[in-house]
Amino acid sequence: MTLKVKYFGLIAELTACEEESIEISATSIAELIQFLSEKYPSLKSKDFQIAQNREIASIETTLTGEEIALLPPFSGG
Amino acid sequence: MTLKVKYFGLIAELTACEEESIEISATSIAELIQFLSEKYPSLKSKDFQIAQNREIASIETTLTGEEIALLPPFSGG
Amino acid sequence: MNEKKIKNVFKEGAISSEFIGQAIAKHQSKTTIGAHNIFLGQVRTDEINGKKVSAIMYTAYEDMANEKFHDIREATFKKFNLTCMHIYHSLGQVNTGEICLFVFVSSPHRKEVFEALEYVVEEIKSKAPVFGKEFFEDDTHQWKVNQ
Amino acid sequence: MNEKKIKNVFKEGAISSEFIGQAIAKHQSKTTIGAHNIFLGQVRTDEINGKKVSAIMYTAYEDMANEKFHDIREATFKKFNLTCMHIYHSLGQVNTGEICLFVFVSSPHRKEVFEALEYVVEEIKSKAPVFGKEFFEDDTHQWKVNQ
Repeated sequence: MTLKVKYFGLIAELTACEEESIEISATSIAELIQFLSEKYPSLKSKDFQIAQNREIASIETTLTGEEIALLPPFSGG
Repeated sequence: MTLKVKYFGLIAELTACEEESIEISATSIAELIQFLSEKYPSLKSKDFQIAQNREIASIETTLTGEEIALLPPFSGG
Repeated sequence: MNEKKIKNVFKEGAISSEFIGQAIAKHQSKTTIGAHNIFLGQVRTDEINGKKVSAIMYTAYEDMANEKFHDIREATFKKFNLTCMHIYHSLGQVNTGEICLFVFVSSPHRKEVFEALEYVVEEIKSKAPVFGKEFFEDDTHQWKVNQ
Repeated sequence: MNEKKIKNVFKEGAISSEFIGQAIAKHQSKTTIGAHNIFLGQVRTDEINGKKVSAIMYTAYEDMANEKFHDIREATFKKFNLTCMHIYHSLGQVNTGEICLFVFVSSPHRKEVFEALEYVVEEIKSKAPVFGKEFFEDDTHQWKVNQ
């Protein structure tokens, strides 16, 4: 499966990238995070949420979507 | 005692007067209201508070001040 | 009564949107502020017994009202951590759609402004001797009573 | 997701006091309104480890944020009797003293606007994927976290 993965804020700073395509055989968000943590080891110590197709998703969620985002704590307003 | 009595809003409409001097021997606000209700009979059916020297005063309050006001329900804002 | 100078909160006629914009602009040099909360009272076209309100004519026991506004201000500064507070109320005629009350509170943090603003507005409604005469389109009137 | 058109709440740079004044003016033709409540978020000169914040640079997951703002708007209209609601959030650089968030709710009655405004602001803070990078006077930075 090919995923579009977006990074924001502090996370985009760590990955030095705002968006990339990832080809992966993972089926859950947990597996995707595992994969990304290997690619970007500094992710491990960071606090973030995952959105799949623009909705916050828990770690057990099955990967279905084309758009994944790694979101650090929100600080709007 | 000479009192300056002020009327506001609906009450000023009833008394057809915004301010008058009243010479009175009354010692409490209750007695003053009694006096004013005789002078302006339509006052009896109306809802109002009394302020003495710009502070809301209960009916038992002793008349001390030079400035009395009859205040209908507030409708600011 | 407090010894601080008592301000006059009353303005003749409606409070303009430009005045409100300028009041906001003046606070941009106060950089300890993180949150502003503004309440605006606007004259509503109420319909009463089939007749529509076209304007409210405000009168007030001005000396007492300014003292009460002053007391409300002092009490609010004691209760809440505010950087500043401004209150303006109209006197005279305010047409429907126009603004008759402008309350503006500012604080480093948002929680304070929400609580403080509601407190101030409720205090004004219940304690300030201000009287609104509602005019209908046919030139009859009635005296407004706050809910 | 709702079928109504999703608005873009983001504005490039600070929100000006003139813009806010004009937004207020536009509501003076809506004469069923009796109460407006406005929240403004202003960038504060926070001092962190002896260094002062000079500006915040906002970025957002714009598509998701606009969907969330839309959902917040819909939920708020369901919960409260509002006549209208407007939300604007800055993107890009906002200097200290400038305004980065403008939330504006209007209703026939005041009780509704107080509750609705606080609800909307808290929802925005917790649900909108917006990220603030705080710049210090020495050009270093840190990522802001909402309290």
